Amino acid sequence: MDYILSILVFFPAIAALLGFVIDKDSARVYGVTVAAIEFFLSLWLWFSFDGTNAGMQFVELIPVIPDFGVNYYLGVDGISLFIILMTTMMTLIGIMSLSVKENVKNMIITLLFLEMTMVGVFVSLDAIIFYLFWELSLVPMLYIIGAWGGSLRVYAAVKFFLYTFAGSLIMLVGMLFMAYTYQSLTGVWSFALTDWYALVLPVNYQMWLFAAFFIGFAIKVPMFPFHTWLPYAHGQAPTIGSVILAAVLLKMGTYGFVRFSLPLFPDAAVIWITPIAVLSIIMIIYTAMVAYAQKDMKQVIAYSSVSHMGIVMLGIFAMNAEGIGGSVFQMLSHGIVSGALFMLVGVIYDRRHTKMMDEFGGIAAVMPKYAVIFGIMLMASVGLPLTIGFVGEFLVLVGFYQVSPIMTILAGTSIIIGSVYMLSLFKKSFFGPVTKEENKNLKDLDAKETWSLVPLVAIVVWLGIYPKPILDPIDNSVKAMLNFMDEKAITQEAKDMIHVAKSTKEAK
Amino acid sequence: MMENLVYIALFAPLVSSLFAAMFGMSQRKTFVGVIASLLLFTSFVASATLAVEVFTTGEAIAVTMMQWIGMGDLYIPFGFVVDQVSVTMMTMVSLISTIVHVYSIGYMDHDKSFNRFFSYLSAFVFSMMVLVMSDNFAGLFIGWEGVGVCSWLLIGFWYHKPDQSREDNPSISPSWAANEAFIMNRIADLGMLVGLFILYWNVGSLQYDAVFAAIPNLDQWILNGAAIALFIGAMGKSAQFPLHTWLTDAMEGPTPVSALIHAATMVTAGVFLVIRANPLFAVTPEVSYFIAAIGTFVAFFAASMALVNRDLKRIIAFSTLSQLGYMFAAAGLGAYWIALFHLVAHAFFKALLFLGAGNVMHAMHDELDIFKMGGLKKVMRPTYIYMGLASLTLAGIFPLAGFFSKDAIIETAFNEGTYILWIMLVVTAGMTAFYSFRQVFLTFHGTERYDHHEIHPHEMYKFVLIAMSPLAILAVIAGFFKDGFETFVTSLLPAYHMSEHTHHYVWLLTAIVTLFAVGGILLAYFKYNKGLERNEKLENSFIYKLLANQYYIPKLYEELISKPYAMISEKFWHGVDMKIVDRTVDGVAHFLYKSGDVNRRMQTGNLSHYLNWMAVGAVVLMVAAAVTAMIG
Amino acid sequence: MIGLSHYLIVSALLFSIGLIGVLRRRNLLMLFFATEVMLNAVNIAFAAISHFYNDLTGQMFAFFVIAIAASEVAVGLGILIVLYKKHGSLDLDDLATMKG
Amino acid sequence: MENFLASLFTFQGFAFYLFSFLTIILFWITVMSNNVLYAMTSLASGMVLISGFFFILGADFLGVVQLIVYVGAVMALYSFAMMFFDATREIKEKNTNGAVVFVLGGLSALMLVLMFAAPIHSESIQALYPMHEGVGNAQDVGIVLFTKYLVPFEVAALMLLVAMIAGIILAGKKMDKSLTEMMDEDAGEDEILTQKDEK
Repeated sequence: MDYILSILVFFPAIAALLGFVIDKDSARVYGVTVAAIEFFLSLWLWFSFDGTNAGMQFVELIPVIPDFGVNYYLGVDGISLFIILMTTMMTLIGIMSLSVKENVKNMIITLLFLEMTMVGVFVSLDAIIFYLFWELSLVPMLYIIGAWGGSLRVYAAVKFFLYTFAGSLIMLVGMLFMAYTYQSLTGVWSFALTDWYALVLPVNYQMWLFAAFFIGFAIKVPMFPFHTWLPYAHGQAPTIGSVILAAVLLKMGTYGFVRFSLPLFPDAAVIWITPIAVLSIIMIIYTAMVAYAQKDMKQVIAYSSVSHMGIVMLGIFAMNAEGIGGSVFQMLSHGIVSGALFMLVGVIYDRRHTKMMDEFGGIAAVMPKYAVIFGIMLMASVGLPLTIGFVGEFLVLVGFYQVSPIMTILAGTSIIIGSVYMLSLFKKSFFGPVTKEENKNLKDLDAKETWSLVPLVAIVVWLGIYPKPILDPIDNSVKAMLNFMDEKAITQEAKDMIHVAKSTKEAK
Repeated sequence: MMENLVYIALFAPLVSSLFAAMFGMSQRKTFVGVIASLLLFTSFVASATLAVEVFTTGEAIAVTMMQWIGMGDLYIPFGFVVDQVSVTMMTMVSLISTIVHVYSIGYMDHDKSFNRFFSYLSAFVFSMMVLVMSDNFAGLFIGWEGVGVCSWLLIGFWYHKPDQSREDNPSISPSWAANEAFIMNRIADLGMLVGLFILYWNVGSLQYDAVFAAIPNLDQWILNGAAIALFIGAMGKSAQFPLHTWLTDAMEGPTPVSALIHAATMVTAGVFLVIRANPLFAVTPEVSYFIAAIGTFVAFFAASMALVNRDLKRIIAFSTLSQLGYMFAAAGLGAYWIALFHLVAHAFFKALLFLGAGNVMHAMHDELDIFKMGGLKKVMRPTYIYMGLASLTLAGIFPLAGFFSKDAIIETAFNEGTYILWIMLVVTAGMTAFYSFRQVFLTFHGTERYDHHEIHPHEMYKFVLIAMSPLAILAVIAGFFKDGFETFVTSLLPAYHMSEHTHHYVWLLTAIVTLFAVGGILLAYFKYNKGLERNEKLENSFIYKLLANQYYIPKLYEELISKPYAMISEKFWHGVDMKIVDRTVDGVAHFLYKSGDVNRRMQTGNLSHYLNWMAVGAVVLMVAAAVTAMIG
Repeated sequence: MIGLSHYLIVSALLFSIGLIGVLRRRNLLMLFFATEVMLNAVNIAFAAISHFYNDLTGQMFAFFVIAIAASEVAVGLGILIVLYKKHGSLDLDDLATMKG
Repeated sequence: MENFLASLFTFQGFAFYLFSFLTIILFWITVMSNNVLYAMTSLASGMVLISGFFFILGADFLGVVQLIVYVGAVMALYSFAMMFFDATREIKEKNTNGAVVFVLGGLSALMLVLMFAAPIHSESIQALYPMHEGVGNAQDVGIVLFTKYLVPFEVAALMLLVAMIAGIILAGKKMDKSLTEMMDEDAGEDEILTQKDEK
C-alpha cells in the first residue's frame, strides 16, 4: 500500500482515541496489540523498502497551505527507516514491560500519542510538519514525567518541556528565515525539504541558520552546556518514560543534524566542525566522569547516554560515509542498549523501590538471570566487539580520525572511562557478598520482564555479529547525501573536508 | 575439507561454551566438564591436522565466512587464515586449554558454579582462537576484546568475595582485580584502535596481506606511528612495564584460569601481534629496538620483584612477566621465530608450573604464603617432580626446552651487538633460576611450617596428574624440535641466523648462561633447602621493602590516578554540573520570574499612581518627539 | 500683535495646570475639576487655530469636545455617587481595591 | 518687550492678556485649593473667562455654547453633586510626591510651550471649510455643522441621551432614602448584629 507512512503515523493516534472507550483493566492488552500492529507495519515497511535506492521512498505529498508552501510531505530513506523501526519496537517492548500500577489506561493512551509524534518526526520532509511533530512529542512526555514521575516530577517535567521548547522556538525562527530566503530567491513560498536542499545559500546566511538549527537540536541531543535537563528528566520519569526518552527522543536531535543541518548548510557545517567536536569531546569525557561520581544507578545511565550521544555527534561531523553512517548506527545501538538498561533499572526499582547503588550488593548471586542480561547490556554499552555497541563506536572513531587524530584519541578515551563507570556500577550492585537483608530474597526476572528483555539481548548480539542488513541502506543514503553536499558546497575547504567515498565515485 | 576443519577448530570452543552456559545456573554436573574437554580436544585435533596439512603443503588456508562491517570504503569481513604462525598458536592454545579443562574438572570439583566456569573458559578459548586465526586487524581486535572480557569474567569468577584492605590482600577482591584488568586492557586497546585507524586511512583496508603489501609505499612516520600504536596495544595485553600491575592482581582468579590465561595464551597475545605484524616492525628499526629495550627491562624488573615475593602464584606471575620480557626482546631484535619458539616452549612449562601450584593450593586449603608451607616433598611426590622439572626448564638447564629457547634469545641479544641487553638478560636468567628454586625449596623441602591438625595435604586426583603429563613431556622434548620448528615457521617469518662471529663464541655464551643458572640454583639450595630462617635485618632493608611492594607502583597508580580521578569526577558533578551549568539554567528562569514580580508591584490599584505613570509616559514621549524633531 | 502662538502658549499653560491638578489630587471630585480644566485648555487651542487659519473645523471640534465633556461629567458623577455610597469616601487611597 | 507693551494698548492685546492672566490664576486655585467650594467657584469663573477668549477669537457661537453648557450645565451638575459628598469638610490631602507632580507638570508645560512656540505656520495648510467674511459666525457654523458634520452631530446627540440615562440610573438607586438615613441603617445593622451576639 502506498500510504504506509501516513498509516504508520496516524494509526497509533486513532487507536489512542479509541483507547478512551476501552475499560481500565484490559487497557494493557489493548496497548500491546496496537503497538504490535504498529511494529509489524514498520517491519512491512522495512521489507518493502528498496535498500539499494538511496533516495526518498514511499513519498506522500498533499498541499496543506499551497500559497505558503506548507504541504503534508512524508518520505523515508536509509537514514530514517531504522530509527522508525527502533521507535515502534521500543514502544512495543516498553508497553509490554509496563510496570506502572495506577491509571494504566491514561498511560497507554499517552504512549500511543507519543508514538505518533515520534514516527511523525522521522518521516516528515516538510519543515513545518517536522516542527509540528517535534513540538507535539514534548506534550505526552511532559505528562508521562509529570504524572507518573518521582518526587521532583513537576520540576523535572516543566524544566524538560520549557528547555526543549525554547530551543525549538529558535529553530522555528531559523526555518521561517530559511523559507523567506527561499521565497526571495525563487519567488515561491516552500517549506519542503527537497526544495530547500536545492537552495545554495551564501556562507554568512548558512552560518546564522546553522546556529539557529544548532540550538534547537543541541538542547534535544543534549549537548554539553544544555544537558542539565536530562538527569532530572530521567531521575523523575517512570521506567517507561526513561526508556522512550533515552531510546527515541534523544535521537530526534541528532537526526535533525543529519537531516537538516548537514545537507542544507554544508559550508557552515564544515566551519562548525571544530567547535562541535570540542563540545562533543567535553560531552564524552565530562559526563563519563560525572557518571562515575553518581550514587543513583539511573543517573549513571542517564549521564552515560549523554556521553554516547557525544560520540554520535562526533560521527555526524566527521564528514565522511564511515563517520555519519557510524553515527546513525550508533543512534540505533544507543537506543536499544540504553533503553534496555533503563528497563533493567526499572526491574530492580520495582522490587526494592530505590535506585541507590549502595543499597544493592551481591545481587548476581540472588538474581542470576537478571545479572547475566545486565552484564550483556553492560558489555554492549561499553562497546565490546560482536555486540551492537562496538560497530557504531568503531565506525565513528574511524570516520573522525580523518578529521583530526588528536581529537579521536581524546574521544577514544570514552571506551576507557566508559568501562570505568559501567564496571564500577556493576561491581557495586552485583558483585561482593549479599550484605543487605532485603536483597536476600529478591525474586529473579518474571515472565513479563524476560519476554521484553530477551528480544533486546537477541538484537544486541545479532546486530553485533551481522549488521549488514542495517548498514547497507544507511550506507547508500549517507553516501548519496555526502555526494550531494560535496556538489552543493561553495567554499573550497568544505569541498576538501567532505570526503565522498570512492565507491560512490565509481558508482556515479 | 580443510575449510570445515578450520571451522571446527574455531567453533568447537564456542559450542562447548554455549553448551556449558545452558547449565550455568544449575548445580554442578561433571558431564558438562567432560563434554567441554572433549570439544576442546576436537578443536586440538582439528588444529593438529591443519598443522600437519600446512607443514606438508606449505601454503596457508584462507577462509572468509561473511561480511561484518561495510560502510563507505571500509570493508571488514569475518576472514580466517591458517598459516604457519597461526597454526602453531592454534595447536598450542587448544592443547593447553584441553589440559587445563581436564585439570579444572578435578580442581573445581567442589565449587558450586562449576558449569559456569567451563562456559567462561571455553568462551575464552574461542575468542583466543578468533584472535589467532583472523586474517585482518579488526578480527584480531574482536579476539583481543573478547579475550579481555573473558579474563574479566574469569578473574572475577569468585565475585562473592568481599573487598579487603590492601594489607591483607594486595588485590583487594576478585571483582576489583577483574575491573582493574579490564580497564587496563582497555587503555591499551585504545592505542591498538589508533593503530587500526592509521593503517585503515593510509592503506584503505585492514586485511593483513593488503597492509603488508602497502608497507613499502607508506612514508616512515606513518609506519612508526602504526608500529608504536600497535605495540601500545600489545603492551596492555602482555602486561609490559607501565600496564603490568593487573597481571599480579589477576591471580585472584582460580588457578586453571591463571594457568591458561595469565601464563600461556592471553598474555602472549601481545607477542603474537608483534610476530604477526613483523613486516611492519621489521621496517621500523627504532620502534623494534624500543620494544627490545622495554622487553629486557621488564624481564629484569619482574625477576627482581619475584626474588622477595611470598605468594606462590605471584612468583609464577612475575616469572611469566619476565619471560614475556624475553619474548619481546627477541621480537624487538628481529628474531621473530625465536620469540615464537620461546612463546610456545614457555607456554608448556609455565602452564605446568601453574597447575602444580594449583595442586599445592588445593592441598593447602587455598593457603598461598610459601613461608607457611614446606616439606611437601614427601606427601605430594608427583607434583614435586612436575614443579621441579618445570623450574629446571624455566632456569634453562641443558636438555630441557628452556635451554634452547631462552639461550637462543640471549644469543640474539649478543648477535645484534646490543651488549647491555645481553648482560641484563644473562643476569635475569640467573635471577630466574634463583627465585624459581627458592619457591620449590620453600614449598617442598625443609621443615613443615604449617600446623598439622588443620591442614593435612594430600595429592591431587590421579587423572589430573595424568592430564598434566603431556606438558611435562613437551617441556622436556620441545627443545629438540628447534630446527624443525625453524624451517617450518621461517617459510612465513623472516629467517634469522646467528652471524659467523657469534657462532664462533656460541660455546662460551652458553657456558656463561648455564653458569649463571646453576649458580642461581645452588644459591637457592644453600639458602632455603633446610628451611626458612628469617633475618629481620634483610627483610626491612630498603631494597627488600621496595621489591616486596612492587616498587610501590600499585600504590602510585592508586594515589596518582584512581583517587584524583574519583575526586575530579565528584568535583565535576557537584561543582560544574550542579553549580555552574544547572545554576545558569535555573538562574535564567529565576530572573524571568523575579522581573515579572517587580512589575507586579506597579499595579497598586491606586488611580493616582496610574495617572502619574501615564503622565511620565506622556512627558517622555513629548521629550522624545521634541528631541527627534530637533535632530531630524 | 497677539499671534496664534500666544494663544497656544496660554492653552499649553492651562493644560499643564490641569495636568498638575490631575496628578496631585487624591479626591476624585477634585480630579474631575482638573480634567475639566484640561478640556477647556484644549478648546482654547482649537478656537485659536480655527481663528488664525480661517477654518471652521477647529470650532466644530470644540463643540464636540464640549458635548463629550458634558456627557462625561454626567456619567462620571453618577459613578462617583455609587462609589461614595459604597466606600463612604472619595479619597483615591481608600479606593485602591484593584491591588495587583 | 516693546511690542509687548505696544500690544497691551490695543483692545485685542489687553483683553487677551487680562483674560489669560486671570484664567491661569483661577485655574491654579481650582487645582491647588483644599476647599472644594473655592475650587468649584474658581473653576466656574475660569470657564466664563474662557468663553471670553472665544469671543475675542470671533467664535461667538462657541463662546455662547461654552457659557450655557459648560458654565451652566456642568457647573450646576457639580454643585448638585457636591451636595451628596459632604464637601464642607476640609479636604485633607496627602499630597505624596509633590516634587514629582510639579516636575512633571512643569516639564510638560515647558515641552508644550516649546513645541507651540516654534513657528508652525506652514503655508501648505489650506482651510478645509473656510470662514466667510461677510456672514456671521453662528450662520457659518450652522451651515457646516448641519451639512458636513451632520452624522457626528447626531451621534453626539445620542451620546448625550445615553449619558443622561446613565446618570439617572447610577445616581437613582435608593433615591427615596436620604444618604444619612442609609448611613444609620448600615450602622444599625452592625448594632443589631452585635446585639444578637450578646443576647
